[in-house]
Amino acid sequence: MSESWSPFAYIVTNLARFIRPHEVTFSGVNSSLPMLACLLARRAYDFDFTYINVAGGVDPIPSSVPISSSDPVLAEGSTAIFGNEDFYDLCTRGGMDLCFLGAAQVDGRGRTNVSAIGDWHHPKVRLPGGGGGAVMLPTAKRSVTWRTEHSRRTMVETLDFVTAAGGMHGVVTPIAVFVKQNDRLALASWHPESSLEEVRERTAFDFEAGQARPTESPTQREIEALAALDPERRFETDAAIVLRKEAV
Amino acid sequence: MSESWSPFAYIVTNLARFIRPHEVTFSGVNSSLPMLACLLARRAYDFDFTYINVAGGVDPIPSSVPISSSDPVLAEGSTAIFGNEDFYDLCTRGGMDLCFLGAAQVDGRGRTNVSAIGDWHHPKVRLPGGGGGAVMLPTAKRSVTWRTEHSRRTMVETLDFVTAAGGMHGVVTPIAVFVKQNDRLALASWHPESSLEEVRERTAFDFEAGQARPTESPTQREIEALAALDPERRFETDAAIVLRKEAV
Amino acid sequence: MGIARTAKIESVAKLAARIPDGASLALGGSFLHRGPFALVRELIRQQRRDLEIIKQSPGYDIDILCRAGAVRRARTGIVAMEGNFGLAPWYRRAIENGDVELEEHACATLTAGLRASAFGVPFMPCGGIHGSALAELNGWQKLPDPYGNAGETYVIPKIRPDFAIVLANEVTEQGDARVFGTSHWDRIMTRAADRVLVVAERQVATDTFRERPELTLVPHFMVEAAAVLPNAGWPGSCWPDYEVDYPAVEAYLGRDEAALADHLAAAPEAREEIAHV
Amino acid sequence: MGIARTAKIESVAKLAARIPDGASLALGGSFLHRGPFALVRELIRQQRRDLEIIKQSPGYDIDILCRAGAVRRARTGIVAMEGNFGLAPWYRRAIENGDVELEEHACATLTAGLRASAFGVPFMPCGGIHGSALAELNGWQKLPDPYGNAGETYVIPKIRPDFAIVLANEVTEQGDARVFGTSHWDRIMTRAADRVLVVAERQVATDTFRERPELTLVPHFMVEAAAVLPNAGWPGSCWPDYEVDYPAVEAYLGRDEAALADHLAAAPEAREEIAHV
Repeated sequence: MSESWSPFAYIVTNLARFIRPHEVTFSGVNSSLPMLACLLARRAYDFDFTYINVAGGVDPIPSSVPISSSDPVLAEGSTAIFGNEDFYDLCTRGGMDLCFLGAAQVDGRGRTNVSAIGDWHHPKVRLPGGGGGAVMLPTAKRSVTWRTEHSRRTMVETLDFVTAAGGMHGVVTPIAVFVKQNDRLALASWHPESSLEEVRERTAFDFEAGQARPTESPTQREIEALAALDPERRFETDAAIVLRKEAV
Repeated sequence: MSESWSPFAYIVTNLARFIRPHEVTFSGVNSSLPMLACLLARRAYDFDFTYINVAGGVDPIPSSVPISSSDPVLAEGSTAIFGNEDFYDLCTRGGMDLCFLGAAQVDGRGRTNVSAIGDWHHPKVRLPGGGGGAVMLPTAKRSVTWRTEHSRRTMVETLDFVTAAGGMHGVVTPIAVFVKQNDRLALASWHPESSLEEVRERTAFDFEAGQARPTESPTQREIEALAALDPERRFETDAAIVLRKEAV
Repeated sequence: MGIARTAKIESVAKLAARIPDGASLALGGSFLHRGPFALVRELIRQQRRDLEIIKQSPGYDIDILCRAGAVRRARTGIVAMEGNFGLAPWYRRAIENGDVELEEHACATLTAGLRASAFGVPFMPCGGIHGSALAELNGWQKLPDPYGNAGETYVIPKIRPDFAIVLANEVTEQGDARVFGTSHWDRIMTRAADRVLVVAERQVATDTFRERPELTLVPHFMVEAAAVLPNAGWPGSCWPDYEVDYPAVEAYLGRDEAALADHLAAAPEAREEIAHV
Repeated sequence: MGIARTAKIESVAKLAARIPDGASLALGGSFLHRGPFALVRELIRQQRRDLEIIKQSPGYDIDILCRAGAVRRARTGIVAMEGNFGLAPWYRRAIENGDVELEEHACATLTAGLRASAFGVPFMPCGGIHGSALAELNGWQKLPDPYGNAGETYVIPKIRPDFAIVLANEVTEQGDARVFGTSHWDRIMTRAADRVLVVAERQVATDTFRERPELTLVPHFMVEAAAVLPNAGWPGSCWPDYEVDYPAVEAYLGRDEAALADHLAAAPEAREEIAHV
């Protein structure tokens, strides 16, 4: 079973599992995996939730799954256009239950760096920037991020720059799911093909793991939903996520 | 000629004469006379200007002239809906050239009271309130008001309450037109059937009148435009404006 | 938390029953135009008390609520019947008598307070105001520009109504609402309030909204419940469906108690109730 | 002062010629969607220099402008090519080399600065930000709530672009512009900027706008000039008219100089110019 659970499917599925009934859930730009997670949850779970996205869609019925997670096709079939000002305001006034927000580095307090590797003023790598992060992470009820690489350079003890603070509720990587506990990220579960030891080895910050165990395998409906969304594994191929590098 | 210039027509026409080419001119709620002035200017003057109103209309082509100056018919034929938030913001950011704003009392500095006669906390008469005044009067490039009664209780030395400050550019009454000069209202002209003496007699504040003379008679086009807007003199009858009371 | 896509249409009476005594209500529309007047009258029939009315330019709505003794506090910019009817007489009396407490605003200061709520911040800068006695009356504070580019600016405290109640032309079963012509301050009211109720002229198929989603003023997840009632804005207008019924407004203004009773009996939601029996 | 109802349609080249060296430009759209890209490329052909780019989520537009050396300063929230293309390579290099000065925002802080300008106030409160190093980096100030109901709130200084440039689906001869689907931050950009330019997919009869004025994003009196050019958002999308041309984006990303020249030559406005000769 676990060998069929690719790291790509692992991230999408575990992001989807953060979505709760009746909540308002948001996915933004540069966020293909959360976009797929929201669409997966619609198909795989027996509850209703409000899915709003950066294309202005509110519970849309997109005719196709776009490469760009801000593609206007994500507003197709929507009964309203809920634009950028609107969803940011919704978040700052406390009406956003779950936000998916990107990150390049995450620290043990769930803060993120999406700005620069190295010194901000003389960056080794200029990153995209945090988008909504600095405003949404402290104001959304829960925020969740994902990293397609789980390593000591992405799961860091000290961020090169604190783009956004406030603390992620959850972090999903190819090998692990973290959930906030007492203002720190704690390991909730690990990929069935990984282990607590591997997660510790590949994480630069300390974390609690008392409750942690192997991640529950994907349900048949989760598997089918993702297969329906990505029948030719185009997204999976493009994402090119590996469980672990050949030589770490 | 002057006997045909009713105080109603005098006010509408002189309000219209404050409108300048290419400017953005606004008329609001409770403002039938400025509404008529804007519509008159469209017909009588050979220049283009932007007429926006509280119904969201931008250069509308209303199919009829409504009793209520906030009637949605004032957005008929408009190519856009420029709603309340939009036109207030336009004003506060400096994009409103000419605002018509209501007043119950006006003082010599062109400040207005639209709140209460008597003490605000224990009013003899609770008035409507200033609507946009306190925000628009200080931020519009020019504001103009009108009073259907010209008396020492409307043109006052001391306002019962300062609803809005910043200074009117112009004030039109049944017998006079005032224009701001050095931060005070100065008499610009008087109704041909009135006189400087009468205006002084019926005005409680001091004013300069060095430039003042009888108001220029209405042009044929102004007369025709108003006749077309109010062919049955319904507005004129409803407004019931008199040049002077029988016994002052 | 969002409100799921369940069916949300109910009677005007049930909609009104969601509003408790003492609630603060942001009412949509302006003067005699696009007001959720059927719901306003239903609050009177249900004998609601101590309401706070928040609206830039109320008229008929606040007047009839004051006439029925349902109002404790008004937060308004300008109040009048408009048309040729002048002041709102029962509102005026209630203020002059001290029966109703007034927080007098400029319309834009009320909007600023609603914006603060909608944007999730405690205060909102507002242009103008300088020299107005409203600032001192309301205790509005001036702040210096911390960036040194401008003089002092007034900031208005957050205004968060318990309910926003708007009159829409069209609503879906799930509660999406759209408005034709100007929407006055309805948009910011729905973003500022804790709960949103919609009165609509008619229900249309959800696909109608899908074809032109740009016209939707409030998406379903923000709407708690909606009532559908043709002519719900009577005796006011609802563009482009109908105009002001001036004779009905004039009849309402009759000074005797029968005038109010007759007016309430003639309202469209009164006929709805009879039909529901 | 408003801009009268004169005919405002002109070529993309003339529209670009209105923008001087050193101007600050708020560009509409987001990433590869609804960007006024034809005008952006025309600025390169006209060898514009020292531009300031203001946009919450630029990508292709800021990248190609950096590639051409036209940018002095960027005020942005997130910059990427998106799709599967990752970072915007020439933008990245320009920042890393120090060729372009960056004012890094959260998207909502940029919006707050634009709102301050649109609302005519010197600063705008913005939720969140607490704990972000962006605050210190940008010198953003925290203010206490003068009404004592909340803790400290960050306020963002006013951002007033010289120009807002948006891509509309439809424009009238007089310059009214409408957009289908999301309008991103285009509305607030047009209210915040000193001057508004519109690039539109097509011109339609003014009566078309009169039939549904609620859809108009920018009324004519705010628009200085407009150009009409089908496919003006290429290689990005313009809903519902066309989708992203991914092969064209990929070709643009070719590292040699010919890739840029070929890309510019393949653009729709380049064909327009030939047609105009």
